[in-house]
Amino acid sequence: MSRRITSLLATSAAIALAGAANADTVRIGITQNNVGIDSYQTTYERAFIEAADANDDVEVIVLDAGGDVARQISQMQDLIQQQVDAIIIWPTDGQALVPAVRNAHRAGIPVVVTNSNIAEAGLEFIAAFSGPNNIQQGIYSAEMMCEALDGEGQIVQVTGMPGYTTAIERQQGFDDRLAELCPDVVQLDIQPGDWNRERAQRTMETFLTRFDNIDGVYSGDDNMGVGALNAAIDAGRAEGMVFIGATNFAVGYDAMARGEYWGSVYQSPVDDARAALQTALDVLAGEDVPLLNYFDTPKITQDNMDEFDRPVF
Amino acid sequence: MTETTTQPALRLQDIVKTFPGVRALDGVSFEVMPGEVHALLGENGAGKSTLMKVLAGMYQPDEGLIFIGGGQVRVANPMEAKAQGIVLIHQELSLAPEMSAAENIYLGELPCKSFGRVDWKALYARSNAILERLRCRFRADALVADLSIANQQMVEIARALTVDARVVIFDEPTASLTDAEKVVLFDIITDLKAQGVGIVYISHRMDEIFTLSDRITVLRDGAYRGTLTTAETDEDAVTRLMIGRSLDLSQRVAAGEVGEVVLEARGLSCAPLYEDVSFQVRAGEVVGFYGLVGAGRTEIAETLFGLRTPNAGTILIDGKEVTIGSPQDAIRLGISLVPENRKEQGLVLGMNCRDNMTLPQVGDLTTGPFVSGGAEVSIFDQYRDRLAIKTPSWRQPVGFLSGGNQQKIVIGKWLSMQPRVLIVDEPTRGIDVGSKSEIHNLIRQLAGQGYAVIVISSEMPEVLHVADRIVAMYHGRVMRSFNAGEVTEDSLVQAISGIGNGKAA
Amino acid sequence: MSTTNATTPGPAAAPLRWLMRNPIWGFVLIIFVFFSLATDHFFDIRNFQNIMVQTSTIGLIALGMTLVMINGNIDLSVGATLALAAAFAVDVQSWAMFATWGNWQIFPAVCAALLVGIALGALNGFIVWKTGVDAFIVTLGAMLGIRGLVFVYTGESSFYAMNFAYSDFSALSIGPLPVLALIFLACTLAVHLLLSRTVHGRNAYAVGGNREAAINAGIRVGPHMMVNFMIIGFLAALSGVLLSTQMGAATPNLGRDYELWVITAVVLGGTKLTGGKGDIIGTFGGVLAIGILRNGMNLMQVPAFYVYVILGSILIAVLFLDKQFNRRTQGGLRL
Amino acid sequence: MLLTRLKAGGPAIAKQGILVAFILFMIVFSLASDRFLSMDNVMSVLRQSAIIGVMALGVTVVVIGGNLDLSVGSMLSFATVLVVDLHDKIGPEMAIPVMVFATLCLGAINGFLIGFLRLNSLIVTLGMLSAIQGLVLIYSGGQNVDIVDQSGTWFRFFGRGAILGIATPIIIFALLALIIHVVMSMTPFGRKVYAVGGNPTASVFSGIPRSRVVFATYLISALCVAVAAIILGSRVMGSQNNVGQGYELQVLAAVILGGTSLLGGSGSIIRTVLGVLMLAFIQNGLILMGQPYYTQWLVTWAVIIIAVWLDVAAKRGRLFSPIA
Repeated sequence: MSRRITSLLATSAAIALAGAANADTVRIGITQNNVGIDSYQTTYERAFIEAADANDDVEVIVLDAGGDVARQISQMQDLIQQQVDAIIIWPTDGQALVPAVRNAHRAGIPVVVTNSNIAEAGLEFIAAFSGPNNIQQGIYSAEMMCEALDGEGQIVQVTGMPGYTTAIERQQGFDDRLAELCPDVVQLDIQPGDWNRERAQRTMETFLTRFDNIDGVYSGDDNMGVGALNAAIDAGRAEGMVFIGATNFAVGYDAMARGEYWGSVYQSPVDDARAALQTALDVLAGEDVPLLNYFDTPKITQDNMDEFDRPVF
Repeated sequence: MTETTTQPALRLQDIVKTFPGVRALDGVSFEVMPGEVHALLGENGAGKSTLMKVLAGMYQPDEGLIFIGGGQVRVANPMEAKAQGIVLIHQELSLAPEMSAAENIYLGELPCKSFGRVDWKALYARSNAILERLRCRFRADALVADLSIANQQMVEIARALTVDARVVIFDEPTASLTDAEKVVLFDIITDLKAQGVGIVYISHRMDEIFTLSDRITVLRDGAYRGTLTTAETDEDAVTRLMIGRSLDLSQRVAAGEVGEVVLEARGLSCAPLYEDVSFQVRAGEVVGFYGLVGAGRTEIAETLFGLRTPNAGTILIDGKEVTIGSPQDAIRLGISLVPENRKEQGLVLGMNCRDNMTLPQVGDLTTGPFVSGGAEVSIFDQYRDRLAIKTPSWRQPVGFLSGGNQQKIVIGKWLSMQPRVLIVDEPTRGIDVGSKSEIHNLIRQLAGQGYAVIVISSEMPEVLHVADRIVAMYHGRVMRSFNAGEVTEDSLVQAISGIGNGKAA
Repeated sequence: MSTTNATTPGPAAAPLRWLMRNPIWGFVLIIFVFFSLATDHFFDIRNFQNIMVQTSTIGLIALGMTLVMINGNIDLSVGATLALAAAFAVDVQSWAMFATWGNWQIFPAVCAALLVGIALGALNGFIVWKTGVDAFIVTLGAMLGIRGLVFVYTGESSFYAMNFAYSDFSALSIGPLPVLALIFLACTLAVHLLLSRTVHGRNAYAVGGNREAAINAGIRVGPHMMVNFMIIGFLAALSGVLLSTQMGAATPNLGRDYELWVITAVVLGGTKLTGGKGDIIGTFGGVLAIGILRNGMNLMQVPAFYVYVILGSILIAVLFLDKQFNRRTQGGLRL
Repeated sequence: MLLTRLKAGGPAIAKQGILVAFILFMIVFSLASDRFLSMDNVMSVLRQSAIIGVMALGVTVVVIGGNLDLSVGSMLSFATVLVVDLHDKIGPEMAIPVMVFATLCLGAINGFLIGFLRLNSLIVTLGMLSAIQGLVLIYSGGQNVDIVDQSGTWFRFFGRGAILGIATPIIIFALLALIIHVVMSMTPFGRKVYAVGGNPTASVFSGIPRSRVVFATYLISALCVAVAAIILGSRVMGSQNNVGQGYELQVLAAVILGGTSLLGGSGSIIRTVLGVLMLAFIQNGLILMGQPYYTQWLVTWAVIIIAVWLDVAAKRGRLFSPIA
């Protein structure tokens, strides 16, 4: 995986830098996945704009793909056409953006991928990836689940929007690790919650009527996790049920404080945004940036939650 | 007849066609010889249009035979009829508005080059030739939506000329034509006739029929009443055959006391539809508005009912000036309108009889917040009995009733509102003769009960039969006003043709 | 009686009258000038190339939707059809049986995708024809069902094309024109010719404008409508194929909500939902209007949230203005 | 030609096609899964269908009046975000009326454009769908909104409470269905909606204020959305900005399945409730049978077309369309 940045990339970065040197500032374009679908992305956007505003040498163009791959491709084209100095992209789909990223690469514009990575075929065209390791997050969640259940029990899983990379990677990390670590934990079923608390609540309600014994629930993020928790509380079955999520939301943090929620993965959109911008600036400055820049997303549980600030989203 | 052949171009024998509740055609026979203009005559609802649709293959007769050129045939659809050389020129325009005149003329058989391309050159050449023959002043590439109604009618006629027609059926072709256009049309008919084409000519206008036709067949109540040779008959004989008796005005229900003026219009104008119209209607009196379609009569009614804003003039109720801004205003003032087009304007066809009848007052028939079904049924029962409406139950959707019963529902709807002024627009359009005289008598009775009634009609017998006074209209103007006693058919015909001296009522 | 040919236009009035008939092009002109003045990067040949490529997706479907809507029908299932076709186009090229075909493996894949589109269109059309159920309902059902098929087929994950030649195709240009834009323009021309020059196209106006008359004139209305559903199925599939070449992949959620944008574009272009009226010139204008607005607002950095409001308001405003302009005298009757 | 009737008994069954299909599905599912008809499951399905159900009631009224409403989805997002956000700011007793008022304003815009200006309802509500979604995002800045004190507020009653062991959403849905059913079938207003939808021209000629009636149907639709938002907000105790996305189509599918004609003038609230329940039970039953969630879309496709087809066929008296 640790592919070196090719010399080609370095040159293109240098060219870009030279172009930037003429002007006073560097122009960085960002195209995000779907701002407004949940607070994480919105907070990310705010943090990104704040970080950029704080730096006088940076001018940013902030775009949102609204979850639509085609629109994100158009936005990539627009950014390439405007000859920005660097592009940051939060791919709506890891696979489908490869050609667009390749086009940027060919146009000599360095691309930094943020939050969820692009497919392997595209790695050679990007300057760097900055973001959480979603597979690792799935692994963390599996480990917490194992620990909470003492290696035995029946669980269900609520995944994110079907077809989206983050959802797929977390599920993959979780499933693989769980099977390997504690084969006695049985996954009864997996259904989507679409990153939507109400959907997750409905999904969980159906699980609850279908299965008499559910010991644990893994949700693709805390927003859905809290939905699942709500369903279990309403059904009077939350006692003793283990809820584990990912991307710790404020609601999840609070539920953890109340002792209703077991654990999650702490991931700060502010760190995510800052890391992305910094990575882009480093690339533009010609520094030797590693290809994959994972920022730390530690486990957060009822035991260690005091070490973390309550998430702002 | 110029042709030597004795075979009729088209012959129908003992045709029967029934619809739910109506026997629209009851053993009708009819024939057209090549090179003959055969007029088909009858009042509205006599079965002319049904017969015509059977001719054109749009309806399948339940019984009876059709012969074309001597051989018996089955005409399953309009295409087959056309293929047999039978062409119908619709009264209701059946054109596609966003296509050119030429495309409409050749609809369904556009000339075609390779790859399904339209052969515009051929299309326009042929269409322009036909339009020239019709002496139309618009080009074949004009969009139909941009043409006047008269010109659209010409396109409809042009359609008939595209095929080698054996028989052409004209259904009220002159309804929207100017005099000049009429002349052209008559020339065309004469041409066709000379070519040995059989013509079926349907019209209300006696003068046209007597100018054009060779023979006249009369239908009444869906039944065949006889065929006359035009040269050997006169209007009286035809009229008698049509309405089954001579006009006998003494038979009508006597009017009651004529009271005060209830409704008055002074210099009412809604240009360009009608201008400077003044009239009075008294309680207990029936005023007939007589004129051709498009003379502005319906538009006056719509103005009185609050559906049009007049641009000049005043309306007075009981001598007080009123503004009628909406139908609700009109209803409040006691004005009711039984509209011209029953199915589109008068009824909600999917609704049951009772609900249709109580629609305008449903807001008042309540106990608490709910509609009182009991009150509704009792109103329905009352008017069903009073108007002799035939329906199995009030639950019957109105769409399943016969035209006459439908019309009575509409009349009942307004009578139950206890109006002071009742405006009835074409009260017997599309209604069989039996119900017709019932409705005429009803209108007379209503006047007798003190209602002020306005009847709008384009049927002379009708106005003569029901009205105490007749206002004759032509081109949006009141030509003359007659008292029932002093009117003659001639003077009426002259007035509505714009011949009479324009004297306002 | 009035005759309408009385108006004798002066030579200068002709373009004006054309604009009155196609008000959307006036709008396109206005926003074109506006964005050219308001932002630096808009008036640029490369940006125009982008706009053409970006509009091609919605645009291709809109061509088909124009036909279907002139018939008085509608097709809500196009977004799902697009996704299924894209999935086929990407997946079939990796089938083992074509492994030795080299770059030619793309060919059967694209054919399969287009056939899927045509077949789904035929299914919709056949149901509309035979059952007499309103096309809105038939295609609303199909929109859900075909999306289900996409998920069944893809098993919820994205497909991707191993062969970069596939995604390279989208980057090709012929002269100044990107090949995707070229295909879109070619299809626009083809459908325009179909609609304005062929018997089938002309009949579409009769079927939508006066169905009774069309039936009486012997036009086979059922098969006619079915053919148009097949055409829109084909165009939706083509659009899906072209989109997948831009992505080198196909995602199961592709094309969600596209039906709404397509309808918006077609309605902006002056086609009536009730049928019988509309043309490709207008639709092309409607598609461009949306494309330019989207692109221009991106360049001006209008926040995404406001873009929704602006696009929604423009749609309603255009509808309102259209009603004001085209108010053919209903005789002044207040109904 | 149109008179070829189906044989006696045929139309009666076909008219109740939705009911027959509903019963069939219930039998199949209860055979396939012993949990399907358990009290728990039935209650859970009813509770889940309440939100879509409540919205479908309003849309049914609009459709009977001869129009469409596609804006209900984003209007639901709008109302839910608003009520949840205001809950912590001004308290639930103020948040609910403010939200209801704001939602009614959106309904009034729809009603004005469609009722009074006579613009096409499909396009207007399509535009509103987009515009309102934008409004929500602008209002919230794209952030999720949450109620912090989830257990201490009486607001929780609407989505999570129960009366006599029956969940409040079910009771609200049933009550509202009853009220709107009564309004539509027993009051003058309901009669007028049917008349306007059945024949707008004739209703004007009968002195019915057509524009105002249409306007009112959109207010009812908005009111139903507001009620749905209260249930949703209370159930979730938070909201995302796109929470109602796609609801408009599910709602419309339920209304269509209930046999309400898109042409207007016919349809019934009770049958819409059947349509809603049918969709909910199909979804639930398939999941209980262990089918992936997307199978429900395929089944819905078939069910919608067959149900409406039977309906249409019963009305025209023959199975296939006479169009050549």
